[in-house]
Amino acid sequence: MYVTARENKKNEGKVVLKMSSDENNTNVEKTEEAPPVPEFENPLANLILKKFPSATIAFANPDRTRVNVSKEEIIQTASFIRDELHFDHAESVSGVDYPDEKQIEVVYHLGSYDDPSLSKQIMILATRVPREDNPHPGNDTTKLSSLYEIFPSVAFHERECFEMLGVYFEGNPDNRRLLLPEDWADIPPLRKDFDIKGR
Amino acid sequence: MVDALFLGFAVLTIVSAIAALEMRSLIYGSIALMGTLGGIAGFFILLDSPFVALFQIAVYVGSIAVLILFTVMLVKRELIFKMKEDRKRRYAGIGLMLIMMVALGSLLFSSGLPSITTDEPPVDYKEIGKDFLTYYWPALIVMGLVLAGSITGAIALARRVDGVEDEQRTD
Amino acid sequence: MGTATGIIKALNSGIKHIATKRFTFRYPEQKLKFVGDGYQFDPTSGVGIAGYKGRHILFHDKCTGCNLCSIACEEIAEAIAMPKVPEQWKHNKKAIMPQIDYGKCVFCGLCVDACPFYALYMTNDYELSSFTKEGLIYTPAQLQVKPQVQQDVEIQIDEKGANHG
Amino acid sequence: MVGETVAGYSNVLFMFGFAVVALAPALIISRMIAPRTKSNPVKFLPMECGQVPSGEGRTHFMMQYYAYILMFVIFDVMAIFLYAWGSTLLDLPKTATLPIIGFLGIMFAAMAYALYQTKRKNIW
Amino acid sequence: MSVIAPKFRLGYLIKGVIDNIFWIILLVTLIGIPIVQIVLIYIDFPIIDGEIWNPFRVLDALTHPERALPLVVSFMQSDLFKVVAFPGFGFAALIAAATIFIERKMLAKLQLRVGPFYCGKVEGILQLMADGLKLISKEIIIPAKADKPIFWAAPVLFAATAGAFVALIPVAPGWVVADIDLGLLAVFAVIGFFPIITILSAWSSNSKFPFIGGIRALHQMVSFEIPLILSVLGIVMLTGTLNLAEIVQSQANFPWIIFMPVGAVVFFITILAELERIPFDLPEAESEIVAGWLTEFSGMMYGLVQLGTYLKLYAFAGLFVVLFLGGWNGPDIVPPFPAEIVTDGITILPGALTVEIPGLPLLAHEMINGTIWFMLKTIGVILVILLPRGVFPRIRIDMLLHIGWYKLIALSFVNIFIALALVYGGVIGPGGIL
Amino acid sequence: MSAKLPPGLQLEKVDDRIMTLNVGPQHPGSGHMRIIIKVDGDYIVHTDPDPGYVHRGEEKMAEYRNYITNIPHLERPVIHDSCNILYPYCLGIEELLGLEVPERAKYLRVIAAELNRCVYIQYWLAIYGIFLGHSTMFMWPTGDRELLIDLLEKMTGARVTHAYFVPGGIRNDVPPNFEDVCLRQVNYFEKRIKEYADVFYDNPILISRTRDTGVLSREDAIKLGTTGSVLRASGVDFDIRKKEPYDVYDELDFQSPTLKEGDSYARSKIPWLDMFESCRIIRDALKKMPKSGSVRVKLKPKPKGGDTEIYRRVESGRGALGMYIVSKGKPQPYRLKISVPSFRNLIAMPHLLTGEKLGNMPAVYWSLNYWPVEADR
Amino acid sequence: MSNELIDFLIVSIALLAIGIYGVSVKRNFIRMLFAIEIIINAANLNLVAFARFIPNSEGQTLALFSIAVAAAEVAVGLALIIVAYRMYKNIDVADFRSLKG
Repeated sequence: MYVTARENKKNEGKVVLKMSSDENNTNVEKTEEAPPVPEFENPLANLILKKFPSATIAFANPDRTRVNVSKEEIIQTASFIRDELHFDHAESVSGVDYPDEKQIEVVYHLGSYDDPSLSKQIMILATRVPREDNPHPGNDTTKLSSLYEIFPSVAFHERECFEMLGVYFEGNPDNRRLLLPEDWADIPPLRKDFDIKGR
Repeated sequence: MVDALFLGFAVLTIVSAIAALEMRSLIYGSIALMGTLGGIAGFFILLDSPFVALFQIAVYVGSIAVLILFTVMLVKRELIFKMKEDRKRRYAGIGLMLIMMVALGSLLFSSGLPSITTDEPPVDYKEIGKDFLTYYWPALIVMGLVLAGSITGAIALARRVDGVEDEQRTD
Repeated sequence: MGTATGIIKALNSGIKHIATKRFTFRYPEQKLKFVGDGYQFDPTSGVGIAGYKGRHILFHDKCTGCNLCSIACEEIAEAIAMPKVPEQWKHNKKAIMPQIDYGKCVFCGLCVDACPFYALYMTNDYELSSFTKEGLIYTPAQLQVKPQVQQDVEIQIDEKGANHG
Repeated sequence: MVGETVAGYSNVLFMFGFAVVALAPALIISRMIAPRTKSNPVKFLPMECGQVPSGEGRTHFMMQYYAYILMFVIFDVMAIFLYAWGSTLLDLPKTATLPIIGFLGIMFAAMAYALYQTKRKNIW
Repeated sequence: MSVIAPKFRLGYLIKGVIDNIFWIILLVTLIGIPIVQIVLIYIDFPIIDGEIWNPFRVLDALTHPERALPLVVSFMQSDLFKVVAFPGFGFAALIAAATIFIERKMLAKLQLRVGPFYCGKVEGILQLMADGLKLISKEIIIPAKADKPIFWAAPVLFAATAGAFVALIPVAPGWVVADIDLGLLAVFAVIGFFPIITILSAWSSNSKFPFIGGIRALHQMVSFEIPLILSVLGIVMLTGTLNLAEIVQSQANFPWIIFMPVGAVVFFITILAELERIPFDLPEAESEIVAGWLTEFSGMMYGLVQLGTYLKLYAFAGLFVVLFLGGWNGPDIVPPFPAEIVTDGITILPGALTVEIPGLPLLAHEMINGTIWFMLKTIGVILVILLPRGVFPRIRIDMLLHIGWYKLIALSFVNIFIALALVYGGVIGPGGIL
Repeated sequence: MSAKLPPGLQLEKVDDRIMTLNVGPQHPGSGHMRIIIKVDGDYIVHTDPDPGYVHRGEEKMAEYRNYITNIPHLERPVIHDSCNILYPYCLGIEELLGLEVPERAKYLRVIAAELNRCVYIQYWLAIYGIFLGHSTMFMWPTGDRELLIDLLEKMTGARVTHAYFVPGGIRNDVPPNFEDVCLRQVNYFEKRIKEYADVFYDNPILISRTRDTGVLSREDAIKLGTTGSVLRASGVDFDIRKKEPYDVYDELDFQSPTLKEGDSYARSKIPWLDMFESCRIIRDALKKMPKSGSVRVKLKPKPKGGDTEIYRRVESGRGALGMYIVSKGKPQPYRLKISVPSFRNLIAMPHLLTGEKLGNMPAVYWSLNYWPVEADR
Repeated sequence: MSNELIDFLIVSIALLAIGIYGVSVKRNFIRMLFAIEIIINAANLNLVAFARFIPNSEGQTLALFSIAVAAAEVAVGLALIIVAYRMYKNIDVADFRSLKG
């Protein structure tokens, strides 16, 4: 996902071209040209870039903004997003495993109820934590500070992320098992090296 | 039939009174106490005073026994089965009981009471109501005061003093 | 007073409904009528034809044994196997045809979508229960049979309420 | 003679006894003809929604409404006292109503106090 | 396949049956017949119409209807018949069974369903029998660590207490099992037993949900007993009697519900609560505490508790009819018997074979009329008791206690003061209409 | 909140009055989940929801199946709302592949989604009724639901698990004279759900039972990130159909009902009001729908997405349902996260239940519009 | 047999003796309460028996009062038990050293 947006578009364009030649109509790609990097058509992205120069904006659609931050900066960025940009709740917290890069990405989808102008907006806040091949959930370096103090709505999502990917959230009051059975003794199941039997 | 009932009630009453005190489990003790109370109610019916008998059942069995049972169920399970008494005291108690029975029994039999029988018709239960409201009305008022005082006192006693948990609940 | 009127309104509504028509229908004697003969798919236009997704029907004279239905099912339910059939067809050299295990089938109908030769449709037959697991496996010969269904009950709506007439 | 009025009351007992005699066989027959398998000890665990029970069933458990039971003991007595009055009301002089009004007044005051106390949560 | 035991063989069955028959015959001849003979020596045969009725005479009388009738009549007036059959247990159990069926059908109609349908061809009339058979053939599971004596006894005691309650309800003039002066007070005494049985059975099962349910049942029954007692006081004040039959007689002209609608409403609501019916079925609130104090009951134990509940329902409905709706009073439906039948008897098949049976009719026509009226009114009240189950949700325990202790007690005192005003206003009582 | 109380059994050391109750998973008032509650007499002092009884790893499964074959199993978490859970998936895949859905298909999708929303709400309402001990309210919605299931079955060929939406449209056109039947049955359905007011929503016992219980204030609702009916009952007017209209919702005439109280009663009333709006939408859509036309864009058998990510959300029967699809240029999604409304509303459960009476437990719990299977995925 | 006053009195004496035994021997608060109830019942039985044989209604009236007072006493006594249990986690009289509040 950290491929830059331009490359992104290239790849996608190729695929689409192939498909449309196969099926000869209707499958038209939405041709939105990738915006120039520092100036986004989305003002939120510019605000964040101004405040946190180290953050990168992966893409910014009219109603989706994706910010990649380092894991040390996530608390500050989240409080900035809450206090200054008025995003007040988290819709989901998902972890994505990248075994090749030895990293796990944690993606917060933040939305706003209070501000009507932001109701279409989803702020996607992503960060990466190191990943270990032999995970001991909670006891290894796969740790991230929790956003529980900033967005209380992440409590159960983070709990799920912990048991599904082994990312320990420091500061979350409840890092117990949630969905998996009590006697689950395997690696966190959403990691890519956990294979479903028979597949 | 009346004689048979009398015998039955007598056995029920006394046996269950002993059982109420001697059963290991307090719950069974309470049930035995209910037997005693019911037996007494049976005696009241044999004595042609059904109002008192039904009052006894309704109040004693219907509410006091319920309250006792309920309270017994509140205490810890070990305590229900705990019998803590020393043997000396127990023998002394049995001796006291026997002495008392013998003494009072001999006293009774030596008096003129054994010869008393009656053939008169029983008193109507409505007389009780009349007694209540005519001659004994101050007693009724005192009764009301006693009941009122007891409920006030009981509720004031049973209030929990420690208010710490209440704060937790309010959130 | 609001409480009393509310209670009376509720009681009144309850009593009123005692005289309303029953909505239940007696299932084994009556059966619900469905649209058409079952779900079919037109590969040329790429759109299905509305119908009930019940048990499949297989047209032996059209099936080419191309495995497409089996491949479609592989990621969904793994219900379709392709066994050999005794008879030989010109267009079906391998002589394999789908055999469906209804213990696994989820009746999504994606196998019908996958069939490019109009060979696999679905029918209105949904009474597939069996006492054994083996009884749920329908061989190509069984799938060929057109089901006999007597379905005539429809929802009727009139003044006194809806029922199945 | 003592025991003239027993007949009616004994019929209630007879009815009770007959019901016991008539219904106990239902349990006994059921116990006899119904299957009994003791193979699975989990079957005999108390209901705990599919979990193995934790803690005791007969715990020291208290609803917050103990005061109502205390009140019942007292006001049951009051209610039946009123029957002694009510059943003889037609035979009594009118002045006899005054003490019962006084009695009721005292009991109402007690009830009001008790109900006021029961509103509070911390009654055992 | 699993119906018959795996080791079943017909030969064993036949052998077992023959063994049983052999032992029964042996025991009967060796023990039964001597006992009968001893009993026959010591028992006093009843004397009816100046004749001593020994068993041989009974057998003899069966061939002569005119001689059998007095026997039947005297049997029907005995306590045994009353307890076992007519106003007593059999009658009540029949009504209880009918109530269950009516409830299921009515609820089904209200909910646009069909209800029991297939069992017994006609609208599932035999459903109850099927349910009973099912219950009796189900395993009774007793939880480990349960207090077994109490746990076994509780369902029987519950049903039997309900039976004792039924004994107090007068059905027709003279037709009551226990005709006692203090019938109303006896009712209160009897219903005081239900909470005890409930809480004991709840405690004995050693399980959490029954315990909570039992405690709830206790609170509920206890809290509604006082409004129940107080709401009837008005009638007692106006009639000056506690005998239920006399209360019915006092309503020959008008039922008390006309003068005391408030009391009737309070009484009805308390009935619902005492019966643990919706909206007051908190002790069995299945979404909170599984099935309340019935959670651990299985098989026939549950069936007995249900039977007891419906016996109780009948008894309460009957009590409501007796107290507020005039009991057996009502215009004649069945005309009185012609005088000549009562005096001369009936002639069957005149001409060819003339049999004169004196002593008919067996039952006075007041009794028949009274029973019919009582039945009609009771079934009406039962229907009204059943109806709320279809239209109301369940309420909460604190709201229930609040209703019982604040509103219903206040209303029942209002009712008492209405009665007092009626007495002292001279409307009813000495010098009044009555 | 439960978070304030220490986890584990420390409460029991405080006093032996505390009783631990497992509500579920085999409990008539729990659904497929377990709530471990600790009661002190009649009050709940600690709530610990324990979902996962029916967890089956839909997200992991989706990584192994291609974009089309994901459809039948993705609707399994909420089989009563299967159109709506497929909706964001289809929207996301369409955005990923750049497909344009035909106009008629958009309308039919809206109709199917709204019918399915009603079906879900009826089922939810039935269980809410039986949770409150109202057996009629269990039977009526389950019966009236048949009207809509019948319609959906005419549309899709299946009664519950429709598998009707596919990326690029819908799988089949509706049968002839569907419009008339739909209009007739929806009108009757609307008449029927009006009658629920008498026995249920205006019932004084219900009102006294659910009013002022489990009050979720506006601030808490926003802070906890609740969604759907729970959010709208607390006074936040947030409906994805209005705020981020997908397909043709911006052309249709409807409102999203909002109440201010935030108690169990308001939360239970919002879905009921939603059903009326759904009926309006269906009628409007039937009127505005093009009478004929293509309903599906033809797709390659195994379409491949680009190297990008999509987050789409729709308003399902329970609230905002989002799908986060990460594509890595393969026919399968690299990661599929379903952000389900039930799971989001679950956070409110300990918040609301702690401190309530035990009798309020079912009323509060089910008014959260919580579908255990969906939360477990 | 039951037509004689003395029979009832014997039963009453037996109950009284049992009750006194219970009060003197038992150290369990609830058992003591049982014993007290038994004594009260013995007294009530005496009252009603004498009243029947006089015959007189006042004995019954007094018995009613007595039962009512017993109810009041039990209510207070059980409230006391609750308080004591809360303070000492026990229902043994020997353990109740100081009863305050």
